[in-house]
Amino acid sequence: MGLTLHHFLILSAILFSIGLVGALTRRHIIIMLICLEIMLNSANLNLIAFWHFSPNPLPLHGPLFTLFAIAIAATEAALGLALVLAIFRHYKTIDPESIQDLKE
Amino acid sequence: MNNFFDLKLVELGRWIEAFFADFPSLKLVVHLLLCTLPLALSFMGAFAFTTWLERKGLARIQNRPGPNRVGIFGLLQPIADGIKMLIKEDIVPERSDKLFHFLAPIMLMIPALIGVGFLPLGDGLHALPLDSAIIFFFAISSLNTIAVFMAGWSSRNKYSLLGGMRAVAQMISYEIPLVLSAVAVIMIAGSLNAQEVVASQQISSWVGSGNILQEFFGRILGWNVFKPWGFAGFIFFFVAALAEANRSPFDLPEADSEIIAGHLTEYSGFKYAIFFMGEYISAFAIAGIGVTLFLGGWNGPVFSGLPWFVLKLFSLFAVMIWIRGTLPRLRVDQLMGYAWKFLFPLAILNIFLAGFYHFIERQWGTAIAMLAGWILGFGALQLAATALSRLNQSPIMRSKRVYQLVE
Amino acid sequence: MSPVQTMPPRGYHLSKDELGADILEVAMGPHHPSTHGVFRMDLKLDGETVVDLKPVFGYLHRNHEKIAEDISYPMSMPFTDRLDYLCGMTNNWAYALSAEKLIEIEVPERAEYLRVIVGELTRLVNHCLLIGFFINDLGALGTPLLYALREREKILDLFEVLSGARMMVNYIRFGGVRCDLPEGWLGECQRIVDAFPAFLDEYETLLTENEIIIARAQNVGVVTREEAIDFSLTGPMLRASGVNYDIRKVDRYGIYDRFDFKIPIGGHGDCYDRFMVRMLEMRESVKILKQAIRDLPDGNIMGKAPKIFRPAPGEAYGRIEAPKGELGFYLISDGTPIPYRFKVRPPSFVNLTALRHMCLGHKVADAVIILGSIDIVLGEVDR
Amino acid sequence: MNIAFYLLALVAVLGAGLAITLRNVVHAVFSVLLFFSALAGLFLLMLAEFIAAVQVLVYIGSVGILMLFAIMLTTNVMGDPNRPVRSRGWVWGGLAVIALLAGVLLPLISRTGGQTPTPLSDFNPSVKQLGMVLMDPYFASVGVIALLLTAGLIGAVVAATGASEADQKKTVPANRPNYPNT
Amino acid sequence: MSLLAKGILKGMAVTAKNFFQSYYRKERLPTVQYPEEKSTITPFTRNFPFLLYDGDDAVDGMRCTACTLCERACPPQCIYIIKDKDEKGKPILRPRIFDIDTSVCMSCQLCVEVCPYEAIRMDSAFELSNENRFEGLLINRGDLLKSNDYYHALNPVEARETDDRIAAKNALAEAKKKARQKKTRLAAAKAKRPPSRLKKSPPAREKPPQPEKSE
Repeated sequence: MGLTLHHFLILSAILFSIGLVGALTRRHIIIMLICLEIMLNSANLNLIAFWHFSPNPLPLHGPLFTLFAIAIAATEAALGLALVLAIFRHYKTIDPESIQDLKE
Repeated sequence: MNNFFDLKLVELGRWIEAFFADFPSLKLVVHLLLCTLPLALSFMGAFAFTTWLERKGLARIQNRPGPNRVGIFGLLQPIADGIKMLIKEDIVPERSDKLFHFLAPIMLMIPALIGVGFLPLGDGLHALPLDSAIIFFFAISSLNTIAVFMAGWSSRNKYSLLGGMRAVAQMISYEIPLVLSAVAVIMIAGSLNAQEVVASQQISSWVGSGNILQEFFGRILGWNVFKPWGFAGFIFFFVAALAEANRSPFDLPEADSEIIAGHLTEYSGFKYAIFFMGEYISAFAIAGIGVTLFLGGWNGPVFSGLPWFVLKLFSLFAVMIWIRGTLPRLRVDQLMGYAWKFLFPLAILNIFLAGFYHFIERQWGTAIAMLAGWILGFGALQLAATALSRLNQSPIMRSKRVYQLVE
Repeated sequence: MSPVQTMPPRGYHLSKDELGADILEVAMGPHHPSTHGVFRMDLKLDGETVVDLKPVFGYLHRNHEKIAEDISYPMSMPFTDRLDYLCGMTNNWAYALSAEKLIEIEVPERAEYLRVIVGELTRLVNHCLLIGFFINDLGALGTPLLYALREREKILDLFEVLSGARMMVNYIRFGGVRCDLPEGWLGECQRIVDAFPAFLDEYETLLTENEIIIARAQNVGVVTREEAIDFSLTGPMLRASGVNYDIRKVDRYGIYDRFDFKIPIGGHGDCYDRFMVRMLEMRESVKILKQAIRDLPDGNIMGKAPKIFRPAPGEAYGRIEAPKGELGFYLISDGTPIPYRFKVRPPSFVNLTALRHMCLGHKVADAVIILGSIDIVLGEVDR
Repeated sequence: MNIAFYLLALVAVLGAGLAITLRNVVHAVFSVLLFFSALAGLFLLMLAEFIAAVQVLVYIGSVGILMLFAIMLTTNVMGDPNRPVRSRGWVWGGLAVIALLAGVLLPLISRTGGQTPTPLSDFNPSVKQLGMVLMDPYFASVGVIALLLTAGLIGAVVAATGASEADQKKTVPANRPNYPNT
Repeated sequence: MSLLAKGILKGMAVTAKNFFQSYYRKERLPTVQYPEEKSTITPFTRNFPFLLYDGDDAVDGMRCTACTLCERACPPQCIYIIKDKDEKGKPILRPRIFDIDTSVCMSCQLCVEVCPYEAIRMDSAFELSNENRFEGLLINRGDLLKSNDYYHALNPVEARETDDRIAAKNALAEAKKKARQKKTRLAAAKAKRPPSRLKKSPPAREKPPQPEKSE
């Protein structure tokens, strides 16, 4: 029973939901960023799965877009952490619940 | 006579696998074992030999005989060290993070051994025949940064914390010049596959022709190191490789004069030996990639193949030992400044230089390209280097100090 | 504010202060590989830069001065070897000089020449050893140090043949020296002194233009002229900051006025200058040695010293240009053969007081080489 | 082939699950690294070699370490024991996600046909082809990505250090008599 | 040409030179393999004192007369002397007990300089490690005593000088004794005969020779 597309789709769905649960429930900003990365990665997995099982994978569109996706995700992670540093320096805490006041 | 040695080895492999022809899954397992086991064992043997070589070499540089008590020329010294490490009590600090304290040495060994798998030892002799071998090598070698951090953080000791942070910062900032100087070679060789990169370093027209002289030099003059951008690239690559493997002028993390043993302070017994081995084998791996990219891999005049690769590998390692015996250590911020503000721009300039060389060669042939490359290319690099060091007020630019002798 | 809720590594007090930065307190402990002997620096680090430094020493205190108040003058001569155990001869000479000021003893010519030869040989030993340790702190894994030790062995063999011991020489007496040169010693000494400049050239090519040493040592631990004088630094530390003060030229003690030699003066007062000043001083010492060996007279080696050394009540302060700086002995006698007060003014103790001023604002790695460039020997610092 | 897939899938789920449940943030980051490497393995399984290499290089090599650096700079590592690990309404969050998973994703997946994989023998994408494709039809997008990366780089540097001008002005205290001598 | 760091390359050339020369130049490899080959100990090396005796019998040929000058002159006070008495209780000029605690002695050779009878000299044997810390390192009189020819073998130059000095001192003492005897004989003779003019001038009163500082 060879591998079919379903296996990969179910796996990436599970991973995506784990990421979402983590993002919603954890109180630590960095853990939220980590969960964001998990969600992005499961999306990449999906992309490659569809490309692998597509009728003619020759034009390599799948890996191409995953490359762009990874690049964007990396930049996003870098910026996210830079913002986390700025927040920590200002609020002295990284518990999202205590960062409520919008005014400076 | 060329790559006679490698073909024989490949045949031997086929011959052994032939025994298991009728059980395909077992054949696959044997094939995997044949690819990885001899490689791992030979590099661990090479590690034992290099510890002896290093101690003898350093000793002779410092005018002392070096280990000569165990075995004839002290050759059994590595074994003695190994046993000593096994017997030594393995102390785990009480407040340390037990799991990661244990995992760190293993995390360091994994990238070291996988990295060694990518090296093209001979003509068809490679453990992991990946199409994108070089990129995968750099990806895997970025893993030992994590192992070093894990060691530093988990032993809960302020010296190892300092050492861990320094090591991570150093490895990251030297990964970029390392990769960039390799990019120049990959661009010219036209492929990421290690075997093709090595194949591109022969002057194919000469090698095919019958006469002995051209045959002899064909396999040497093709090396990238003799090209202008190749030579400059090799210098940047070698300096970055020294930093990546925490070798001499950049051995900040274990700077024993400042923070005792850096991230290795809390390790003793066999875990320390594994760390030691991991570091040496990753130094071998990076030196191996250096040989593949710049020194023409297994290309050599008479019997090109595995012997040449091993010879070049050990000569590169001997240069590392020689540097370790001579140069003092750089300070952390100088180290960072040197990577970002000096090596990084020069490596990018080197890529332009390579491209420039490539088109001239296609246009007017190698002779003119060589000429232009060496004079113009090197001149440009030299100009950029002096401009950069003046920009960073680097000490090299300062005038030599004169001291008056007063009555 | 209570220390932050983190699992700090052992002994790591994360005291927050108004800077908001985490001040890491590191005790570069008594048994640290690069503190020359048992010496501790309590560093407060902000990241890598040194914010505060408190030198702590006294681990090697052997009560030298109190013991000297129970034994007679000549009996405490062997103890002076143990002060700065790298240069025993110059310690003896300083003590003999100050004792000779208590009782006027006329030192014969040959003894004076012998003292100069032996003193300058010790200066060679000390300076090349220091440069070895200094480069070793920079991280050069012992190569320059072992070259220095190789040269030092030759000179220590000379001392062993002359005085019977390599480092605990106990050779100089009040009014002269203990024993004359065994035959063949002078020839051997001449051979070593002639071979020394060749070693110095090799050492210089290895070290002075080395870009890494230039980068690491220049503009590190700078002491200006006025600060050097305020901290009352002496010896190569002072001359590296540009002050022309060498006791051999100022006091003209012994027979130093007969030799012509120069004093190297540094311009910037940083670690690199101290290293270079010592390198040039070694060349000057070789010049002095050549002249001293050339015109070494014959004759008696011991002046008319009284059998029991009982000086008249009074005090005397004798000082010499020891390799590390101004080494002085301050003796108060109350007429009995036992000194009333025996005070040593060690150069490295005084030079060490400037350590904190030099290290503030530098990195941890710099603090180590600044300590190395001061050239301290704990036997002398703690007495 | 199947065993490899199931093994890697298990490791991936384990890594992700641990990442969101562990109290110690450093342990969470290490488990995420495990997750990323499992994913790289899956990419290799699907013959996307270059993507696996880039995944290892980018995620494990740099984003992982970026996280570790961020943790080192924001000292709250263990998470306050007295503060709950999960935000207040964590129960509802979990239920909402499960509902989303069951209600939306699984039916969507079931509708897609379970195509069998294309024959593997002749299909061996080399990096050169990827390079060619990157260059001619998608050259513009590579340029845009390059711009985005540089902008992100500069932005991150400004955001991380810019907000701390207060620190730049801090001068090294020459003598601090009132220094708390702990 | 700052690209190729000249200073570093010159430094590496020096280490390379040392590396290769250490194979064929003796001067570049001074290491002595200690247990097999011992580095030559010069006769002048001083480690721990030993007592000298003339002739063959150790005890009565001993030069030391237990004058305890060395005991008082020793800075770390590591010499312990008790005078000897013969059976009738009359003190004889010889130490019954003469111990040196080698764990305390710092081999400074002050005792040798102070000793008026050239009785104590410094030995150059340095392998004195011992399993018993107290009795082992406390060397008593028996082990300390060594014959004069051992001293000649140890340090011929110094031994000859010491012997000449002792011979000179004995000759001087002889001459003084003879002079004193002649004076007493003359005085006795004078007491019997009427006083006649004494022509002879008294022998020049010399101070006993200063124990030579120069050895």
